[in-house]
Amino acid sequence: MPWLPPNVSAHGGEIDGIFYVILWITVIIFLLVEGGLLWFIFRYRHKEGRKAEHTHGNWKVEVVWTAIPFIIVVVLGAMSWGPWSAARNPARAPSDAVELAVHASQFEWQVTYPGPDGELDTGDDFEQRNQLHIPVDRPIRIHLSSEDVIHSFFLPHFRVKQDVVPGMEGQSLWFEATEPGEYVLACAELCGTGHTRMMGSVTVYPAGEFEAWQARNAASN
Amino acid sequence: MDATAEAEMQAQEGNQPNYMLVWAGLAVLTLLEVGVAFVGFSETVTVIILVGLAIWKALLVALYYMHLRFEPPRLVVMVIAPLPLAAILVLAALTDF
Amino acid sequence: MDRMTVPAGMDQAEVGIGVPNMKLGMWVFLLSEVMFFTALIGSYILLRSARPEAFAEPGEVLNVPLTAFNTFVLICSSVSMVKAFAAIEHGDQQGLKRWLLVTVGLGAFFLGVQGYEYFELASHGFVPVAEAYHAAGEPLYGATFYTLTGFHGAHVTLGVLAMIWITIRAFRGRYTQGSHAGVETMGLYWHFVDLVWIILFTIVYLI
Amino acid sequence: MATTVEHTPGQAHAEHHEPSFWRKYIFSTDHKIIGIQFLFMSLLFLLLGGLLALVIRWQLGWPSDPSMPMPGGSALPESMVNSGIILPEFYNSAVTMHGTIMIFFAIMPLLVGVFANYLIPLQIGAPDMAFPRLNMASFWTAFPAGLIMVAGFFVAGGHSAAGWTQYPPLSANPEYTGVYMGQTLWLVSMIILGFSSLMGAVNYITTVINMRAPGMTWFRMPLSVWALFITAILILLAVPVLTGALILLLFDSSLGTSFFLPEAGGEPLLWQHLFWFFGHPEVYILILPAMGFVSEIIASGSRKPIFGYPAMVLAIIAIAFLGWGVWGHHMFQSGMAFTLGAGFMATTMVIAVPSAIKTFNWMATMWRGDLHFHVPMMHAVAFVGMFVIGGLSGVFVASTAVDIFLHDTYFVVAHIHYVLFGGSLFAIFGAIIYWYPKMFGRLMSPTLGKIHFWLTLLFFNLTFFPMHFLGVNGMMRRIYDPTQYEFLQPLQGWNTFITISAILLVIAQLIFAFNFIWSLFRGEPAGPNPWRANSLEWTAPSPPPHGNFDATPVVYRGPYEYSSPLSDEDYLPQSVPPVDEAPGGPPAPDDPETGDGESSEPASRQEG
Ligand code: HEA
Ligand code: HEA
Ligand code: CUA
Ligand SMILES: [Cu+2]
Repeated sequence: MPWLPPNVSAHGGEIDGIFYVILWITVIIFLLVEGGLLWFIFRYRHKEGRKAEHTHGNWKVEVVWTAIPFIIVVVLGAMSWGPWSAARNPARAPSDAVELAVHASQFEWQVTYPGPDGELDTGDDFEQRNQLHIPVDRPIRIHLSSEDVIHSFFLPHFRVKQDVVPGMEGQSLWFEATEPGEYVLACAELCGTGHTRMMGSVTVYPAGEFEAWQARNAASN
Repeated sequence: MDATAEAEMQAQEGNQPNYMLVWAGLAVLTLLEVGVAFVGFSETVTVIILVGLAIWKALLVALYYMHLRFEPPRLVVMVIAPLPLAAILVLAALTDF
Repeated sequence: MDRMTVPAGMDQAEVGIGVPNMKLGMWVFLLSEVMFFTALIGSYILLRSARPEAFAEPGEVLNVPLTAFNTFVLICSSVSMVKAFAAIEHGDQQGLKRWLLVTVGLGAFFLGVQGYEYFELASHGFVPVAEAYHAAGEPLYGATFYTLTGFHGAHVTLGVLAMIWITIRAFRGRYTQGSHAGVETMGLYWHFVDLVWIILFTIVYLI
Repeated sequence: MATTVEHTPGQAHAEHHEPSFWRKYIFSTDHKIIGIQFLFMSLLFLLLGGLLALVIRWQLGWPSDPSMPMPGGSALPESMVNSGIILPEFYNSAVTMHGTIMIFFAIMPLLVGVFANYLIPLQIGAPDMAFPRLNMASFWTAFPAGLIMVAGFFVAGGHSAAGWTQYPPLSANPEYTGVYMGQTLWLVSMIILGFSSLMGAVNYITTVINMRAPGMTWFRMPLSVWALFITAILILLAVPVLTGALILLLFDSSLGTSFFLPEAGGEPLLWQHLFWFFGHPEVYILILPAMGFVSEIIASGSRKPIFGYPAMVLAIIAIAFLGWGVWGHHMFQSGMAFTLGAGFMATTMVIAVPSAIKTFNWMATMWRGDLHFHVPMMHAVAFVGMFVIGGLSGVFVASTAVDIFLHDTYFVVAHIHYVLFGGSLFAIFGAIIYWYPKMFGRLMSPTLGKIHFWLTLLFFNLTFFPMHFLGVNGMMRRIYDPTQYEFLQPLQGWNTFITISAILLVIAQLIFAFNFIWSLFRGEPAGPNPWRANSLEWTAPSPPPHGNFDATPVVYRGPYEYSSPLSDEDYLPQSVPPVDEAPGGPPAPDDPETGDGESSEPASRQEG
């Protein structure tokens, strides 16, 4: 059975956790409801001489099966708050992050890297098309902007997704990779004929190697 | 025309509002608005006063010219029902702009 | 007379809310109008709070005195409309006709003034489309202004046309003290359009 | 009481002279004919939407595979399908139009255009709608809207390709999609359709408020009427917001304004707020009537009063009301303020509760019932089972955190189809089969009906359940070729499997089409009350004459008095006078005479 792609981000585990909590709750509810239906279908199917019980309801049980779901959903909502604000609250953006800029356009991702000085918008910045290179175990902060239409910056293995809205200032997202390797960057928002091929590669470097790569490319510019 | 509606009519005959008075009120409020807009209070004060006056005028029209004051309560309830929705849309979205 | 049939001794109120179909229908329709203008006015408010710099100060571009006068015209047309209704309520045919004519006239006059206003503004480069725009503020200002006032104008136009039809019927003596649902329904629509303008005038011209 | 008959113009009319063919069937003001006109129109659109789904599935099953050319593709112009290969431009249009047509031209008119028209007057005991001519206008506005929408396929540049949600800037600037005329036609058609819905809504609301038969108090109305009434209110207040937004978008795309275009100062997110403020109420417009029909069918199929009628009514109202405060759950990842997102999560979670009440009350209605599994009942029970799956998947995406991963993946596509097909469409099939005898005087073949039901239930699940897996794997929506992504390649087997199931699903629908048409002529004639049900429409002949009832029915009780101790039959129609009232004992329930209140005091006198 195909399932969640392996999570290689620091925050992803918590999100998957909530996913599984909801999964188990809903599976149980699913079994109760469908099971109940099947049981009634079998148990109360028409037979000669069966007469249905004439009842208009029972408010006590109704209150019960109103209250229980209410409690469940309130809990689910509360659980989601933590990871949500961790991922989205601008106040909680990491200060010591490796800062990159990604500019989306039909149909490519233009990634701008700081040179050795680690600062964006300086002379030694360099660009790479459809290639996101990042170090492992260090917070990454990506500043997003769009040229034309709405795109969506989607890293399935990192549980990251953020629409990139043209004209919206200061859009950014942050995460931390936990596993070196090759991953994928996809566009999750319909953005035109080429939406399907608006993809890039993500390379997560083991400790130290990112800086080397950075230096090499900065030089070659 | 059925009995109750007939009765409604009578009711209106009774306290038929003074339309001219309402008209004068609307005219004065309009002048007031233009005044407020240009005496140059602070931004917020102006907005608050102007919106207040506009609502006042709107109420005059709805209550007297559209006879809401003389309609059965159920109709009145029905009429104000969508206003909260309008408010939700604008206010919620405002926090985003 | 609505089509509901009621056995003797039971009145409409048992099931309805004591408002005849025509009138109730118009009210229901007006509720949808409220939401329609909410979409337009809401968009204006949101865009303006998002990009204040795109909008000019009141009076900077728009001719407020002229429009204030026009607002007064519309208010007058409202009172003449309600006078027409009051007249037929008392079975006064003459009054009905007179006041309806006045209302039609005022409505048409309002449109005339708005047309003149548009013409003036456009000639100063205040237009809805982005390229041709060269007035204070930014194209967004022109686009929102013409859309809001334009759709109100369209409502007034429809109102005037309907009102002419009602007036014709009035001259044919179709309305009596007992039955004049047409006049009342027309009035509701007309006052609503006036009400919308009261809001628009404040938000678009004064704030 | 004689006065009553006089007062029913429709009646007099029907007896005196036969109207011409055109007046009777084409430009009819009879709510029943108009309902049936909507029925034929929207079924054709349902078929079209289904075929477009096959285009989508063919591409996803064998992405751009020369060895698998699209059947009939050669019939289509090069600009759509080139030597059997579906082009990405056409794929995007197909997805857009599949969604648009299914939601606005198939399901919405089926639920509201057909059944609000047909059922409301019959079930509240009125001779017709409050505004019959407005009602006719409503259909004859929807029809041209449909033609315009279809015309979009034939214009240069193809049809709109911005998704049924039409997010600008993509939809607002033709350069981004290469679609010019098609986009304009899409917008114009949708604006016109909005007027049609509006006329309908005004009519339904006025009719329900003002034209209920004597004794038909609010809490004696069938749940179908309640659902349609509340739905009409949602339409009345939601559609104008969409119309407003569409107009702004039309100006942007063709007049050069910039409401949603950032380069000239517009706000793309403004569209999303307006669209979804309409959009979420819209999805409840697409489920509430279905819930109403299912309540009718389950009660009569279980021969048992609906469990907790007041709670069911309140749940409908609660869903409708809360539905206005959740639209942001479609925008969690849109760049909207994150606090706002959290707020919308809270409201969205809560909205699961009223649906819970309905689900459990339906089950409780079946509990200790005497279940007759006629074909409508099968669909109604399947509705409950399938809707729950769709609802529960909704709870996953309602969690802002989880939605970060699931948003715009096939998990959402699965959700859509479980609620819209498993929910709305199953209920529609059930409702069509349930009220078909009333509409056409004949029953649809139960044998074909059962075959269609089981095949549909099977292939529906085989088609859409695996989509949950695709989504959980991160497969994006609206992509033309998933195999371009390495991490999605292992899933291609599932995609092919889904496509094959989908093809079989569509074929299974042809059985329904055949049954529907065949039964028009060959179906077994049905009496006035084939399901032995209680609500008023079953006291009128099948099909009811112009004017519906011989005399205005008088209502003595709620619509769900099944297996009542007061009757020796297992049902007790709303208009049968209580025993003590009627001289000469209770008439047999399906005695057509029970239609009129002649033999009785007005209902206002007693409480039931
Ligand atoms: C008939 C239509 C319909 C219905 C009824 C619903 C019902 C619900 N929908 Fe759905 N939705 C759509 C149609 C519908 N939806 C469509 C078309 C889209 C996609 C739009 C697009 O193209 O982007 C969408 C998308 C959509 C999203 C956005 C996903 C995304 O794009 O990321 C979300 C997020 O919150 C959501 C949530 C819900 C919820 C919480 C409900 C709830 O109302 C469900 C409530 C029901 C239940 C929960 C089941 C029964 C209850 C019980 C058995 C009790 C026990 C349950 C618990 C305790 C949890 N829907
Ligand atoms: C009620 C709505 C509805 C229905 C019924 C369906 C039915 C189907 N849908 Fe659709 N779908 C949507 C609403 C619906 N869909 C929406 C809103 C979207 C999002 C669009 C977007 O992203 O913009 C979508 C998107 C969507 C996608 C995602 C595309 C993408 O993101 O790239 C896919 C992919 O497989 C799909 C497949 C199908 C299939 C195989 C069916 C099958 O079930 C079809 C089965 C066939 C029928 C139901 C027709 C039966 C015909 C009759 C019964 C007629 C009888 C005729 C006579 C009597 C004359 N749909
Ligand atoms: Cu960029 Cu899809
Ligand atoms: Cu929603």
